[in-house]
Amino acid sequence: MTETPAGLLIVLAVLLPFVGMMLALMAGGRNTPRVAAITIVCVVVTVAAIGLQVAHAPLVYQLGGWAPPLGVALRADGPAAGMMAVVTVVVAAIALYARRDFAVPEGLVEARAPLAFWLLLLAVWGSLNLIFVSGDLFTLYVGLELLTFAGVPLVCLDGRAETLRAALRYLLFALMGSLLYLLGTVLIFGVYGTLDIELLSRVIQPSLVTRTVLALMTAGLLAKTALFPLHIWLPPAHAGAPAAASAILSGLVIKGSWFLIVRLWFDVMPGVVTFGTAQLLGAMGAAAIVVGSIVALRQQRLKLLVAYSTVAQIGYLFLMFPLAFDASAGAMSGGNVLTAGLLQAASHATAKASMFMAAGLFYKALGHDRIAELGGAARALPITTLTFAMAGLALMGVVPSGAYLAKKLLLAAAADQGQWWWTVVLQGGAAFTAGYTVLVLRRLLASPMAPEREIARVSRLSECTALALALASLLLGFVAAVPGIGLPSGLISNPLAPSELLTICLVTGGGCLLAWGFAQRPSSVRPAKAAFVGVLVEDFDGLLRQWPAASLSLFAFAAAMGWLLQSGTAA
Amino acid sequence: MTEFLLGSACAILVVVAVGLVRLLRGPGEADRMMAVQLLGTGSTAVMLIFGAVIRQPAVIDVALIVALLSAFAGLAFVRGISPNSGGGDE
Amino acid sequence: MTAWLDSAALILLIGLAAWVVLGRNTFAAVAGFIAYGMLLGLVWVELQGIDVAMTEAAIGGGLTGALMIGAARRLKSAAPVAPATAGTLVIAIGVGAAMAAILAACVLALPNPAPSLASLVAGNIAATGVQNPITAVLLAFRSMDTLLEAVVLLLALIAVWSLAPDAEWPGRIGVPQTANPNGILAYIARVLPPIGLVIGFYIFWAGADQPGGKFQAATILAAMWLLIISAGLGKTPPVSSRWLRAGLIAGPIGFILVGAYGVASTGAFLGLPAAYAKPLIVTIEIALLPTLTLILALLIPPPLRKRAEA
Amino acid sequence: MLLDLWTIVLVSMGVVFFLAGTVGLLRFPDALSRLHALTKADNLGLGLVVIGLLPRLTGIADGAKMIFVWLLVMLSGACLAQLVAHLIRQSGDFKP
Amino acid sequence: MTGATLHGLAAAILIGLGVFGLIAHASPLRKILAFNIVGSGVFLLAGALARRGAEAGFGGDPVLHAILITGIVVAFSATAMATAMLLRLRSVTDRTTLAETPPRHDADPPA
Repeated sequence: MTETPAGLLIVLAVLLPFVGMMLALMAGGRNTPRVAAITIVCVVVTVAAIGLQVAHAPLVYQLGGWAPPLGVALRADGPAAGMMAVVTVVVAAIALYARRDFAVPEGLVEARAPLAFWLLLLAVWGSLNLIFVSGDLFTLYVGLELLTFAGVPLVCLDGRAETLRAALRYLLFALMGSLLYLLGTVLIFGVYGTLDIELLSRVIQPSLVTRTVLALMTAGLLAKTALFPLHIWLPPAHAGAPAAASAILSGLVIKGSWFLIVRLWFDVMPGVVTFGTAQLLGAMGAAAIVVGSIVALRQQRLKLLVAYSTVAQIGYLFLMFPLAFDASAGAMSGGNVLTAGLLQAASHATAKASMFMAAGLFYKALGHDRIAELGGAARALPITTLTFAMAGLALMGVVPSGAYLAKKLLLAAAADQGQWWWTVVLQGGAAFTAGYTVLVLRRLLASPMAPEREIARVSRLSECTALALALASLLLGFVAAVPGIGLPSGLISNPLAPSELLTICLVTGGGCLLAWGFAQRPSSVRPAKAAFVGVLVEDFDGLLRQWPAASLSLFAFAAAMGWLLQSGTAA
Repeated sequence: MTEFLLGSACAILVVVAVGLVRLLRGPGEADRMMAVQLLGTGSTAVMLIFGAVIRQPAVIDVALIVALLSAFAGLAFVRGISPNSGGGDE
Repeated sequence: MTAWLDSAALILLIGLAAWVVLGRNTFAAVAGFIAYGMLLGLVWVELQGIDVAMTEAAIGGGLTGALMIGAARRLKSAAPVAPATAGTLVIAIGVGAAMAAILAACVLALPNPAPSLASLVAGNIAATGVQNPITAVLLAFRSMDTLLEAVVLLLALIAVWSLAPDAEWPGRIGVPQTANPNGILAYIARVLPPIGLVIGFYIFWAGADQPGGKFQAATILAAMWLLIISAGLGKTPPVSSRWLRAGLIAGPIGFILVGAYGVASTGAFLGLPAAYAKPLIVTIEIALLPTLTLILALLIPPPLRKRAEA
Repeated sequence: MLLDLWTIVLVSMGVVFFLAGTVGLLRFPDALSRLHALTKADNLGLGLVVIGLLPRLTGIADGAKMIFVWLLVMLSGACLAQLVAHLIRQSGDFKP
Repeated sequence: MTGATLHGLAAAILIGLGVFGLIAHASPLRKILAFNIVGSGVFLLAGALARRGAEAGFGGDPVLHAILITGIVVAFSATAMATAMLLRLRSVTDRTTLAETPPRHDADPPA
């Protein structure tokens, strides 16, 4: 609780991106990307310094010297520092990747889209850092709004009607979520007279109001995270945006509200959560994996496939919740499961960002992203093909990726607690991921369709950045070796052990089967039996993504959660 | 005295609320606009009375803002419903 | 008797809200929304939240009202929207009612006596040098929120700008508005702004010690500027204008500089040394006023050019 | 005591004028006469309330501000009435 | 029942009404209006809580009031942004609903 001397670093990490944003706006024109670059370097140094400090002890800073509950405190603990580090890597990579795409065109003093992109990139970063370190529920609300305001315009940078519509949907749905969050914040203040997370965590007791608050806030944040069935806005928004913007939205923006759910469940009101609610959240995650993956397999356009794969991967991020519920204490407890969840977020942030980057490069080179006509792309863009493959492997959880480590920890927890059903979901999810990766790779490696089309040149820097990010995700598992993380040693003892190899083979094989079963094919070929299920799932997804259905799901989820919270304690 | 003031405030509010029937029924946009104007003036009066009751002179400042901004909104409304919306208002 | 006044105002408020939500005609709903905003000012006075009453009356009623009217006008010619199905309506009614019922239960279940930070504010307000407790919270105890809020506004403006047609960048966005220079609108656009300017600065100046402050003042000034623009007596500056951009960042940057001075003088970012607390707070407010005014005014979108003209 | 009487008489008259405005707005047959009734009545109503409340204020400044509120409402009311009248005349489809 | 409780209950009704509007209206402009009704309901709820916490000579809890002012300004900027987006959509197309054309048969590719 007491302040730490190096705490000022957290303030810097939050404010530097915003200061950079404002100076970049002032500089304007060709100077905007330059100011952004300088800012990025400064923040990278700051975050590195924070990482070094947090390895010893969490940082705390009381703004203006006013202690909570009157003032606002910022805190950087392990999870916050870890997330900040991941975001830093991804932002830096996206900035390198987008250098060419969002340069001011020749002959113009200033162009709209590049200016907006660089300012918004910095704003997303500042908001995320704020969300990671803020210790006050209302400051977090402001951070959430900042993140939404920075994320939404990225969707419609090109100004086409379809992307504008997607952006408006995203904004309105996210605003609905913000209101629910704010409502919860207000009610909590009405009961406890403070908004400080740490003070609240000491006093919060399950009661009608706190249960309502948890249900409302979680529902609101899920709307912003786009967990199935609240993914109304995600596929069109993430698929329609420019590649670099999609990478920001998919890799970074949704992690903000997700992290806030983690804070809420683990730090603010761990004791209010019940077994049933944790299972509900996990079940929605499982549904997201199944539906998101099947619909992804049926897409005909690469960017939509990747967007739906994000829907599925968001589901993965929620599998840790049921496994982190400590039934004997009746509360959420962090430990290895929480670490696994954070690792999953980290590996998804890196892998998905690089996957969108790769998709963008294919689009740029070929002039389209129709999966069926990707043939020959591997010969034209070998590096990017490799990137896509590696990102897919990283998402699948192949040794030594971060997802592998996370999966291993979660599997161990599931075995420990006898919740075998999560084992099935975890392995099945990996198989689905393998499915759509294989599906795309097969097309990429196919021989070009005649006649050979003109292939546009793409930036080598962008290609290499995407590759580096995919590589980072694939090697993330080695963080287990870092002593500060506190993971049990020997998690990746022998990556080539027969059991490991067998699992990978089984998962990949399963993936191939799924891809064969669900994917769309030319009308001349007889569709597989499973395609029937695929069409059904696709229609179901389309139905859920209508506004009335999605908003009803939102409130139905809140109601179900409130009911589970109430009945769980009565039993 | 307090009772009288609050009572008259109530009365003004009720009277003005009845005027809002024009907001519901129209028939023209101008009629709706007038009902809103009446509510604006009425709630300013109620506010001033209430401020006198709770002896909080700052309420007059609120009334000042309401008067100014309701004029602004009213002007926007007239502009918004005027048929030659793109050009001049006259 | 107060209960009667409270109830009358609240019933009227709920009635208006129902009208805004349920009314068929969009213009009528917007008119109801403006009335709703004005009435909210009154309700806030009843709740003894004078500062909030000012903000809600200025932003909720005035500025948002004008924004909505402009939007309704420009959407008039759009293709009609299919109404919701009966099933959706029934379920939506159920959800709304359930939400209201649960929240009502929560309101009734709140602890008595209610927790409050009022005494804590009262105990520490002397250190800030101001007498308006809300200014003390906004610019001393929770000044981070206020700083971030200025950034939120700036970001919203960047977002609105990012929607501009490419052809208009980096010039003036939207068509300049015109009105008969001898007409009533031009007349009131000449008479009202000086009055508004005086009121705005008065509210700003009063804010340190009485209800009022920069947000309310900035809203008034922004409204007056918009009035001048809409009467064709002024133009919005081009987005590339150096002065405009400097004005847009002056507030947050000034705020951060004062905060950094706090590190040097008190050892805490955004800290206020007791001797200079009030001058520093006033400095921040002076820096924020032009920024907030500019942003609030520019957030109200001007009419966009028709595509043929672009 | 005398001041109390002043307040009671004037504020009551204010209420009556508001009532008159509402009745006019509801009962008058066409938009122009409704406008006429409304702008006169509610401005007068507010004015009477303001004058009635004046003796209850503590400072001169508050009184001045209160009168200023009234003047402001009258100014904007008059201009708006003009604009609305134009509008009613312009929109030919208006039925009395 | 105190005045504050009364306001709290009214706020609950306002939120319920707004939520109905958010779900039921297909027109984005009406959704934005409904969003503002829910927002003002949440603020009013906070005002009721602040009034309950009146002590130390203040008419209400100043921390909540300050938070509310911030909240109102944030809600306004959200409204402005949504409106701007809607108007931009209107300037490029006639169809201003949120319902998308079926994504999988989408003809025009992303940029």
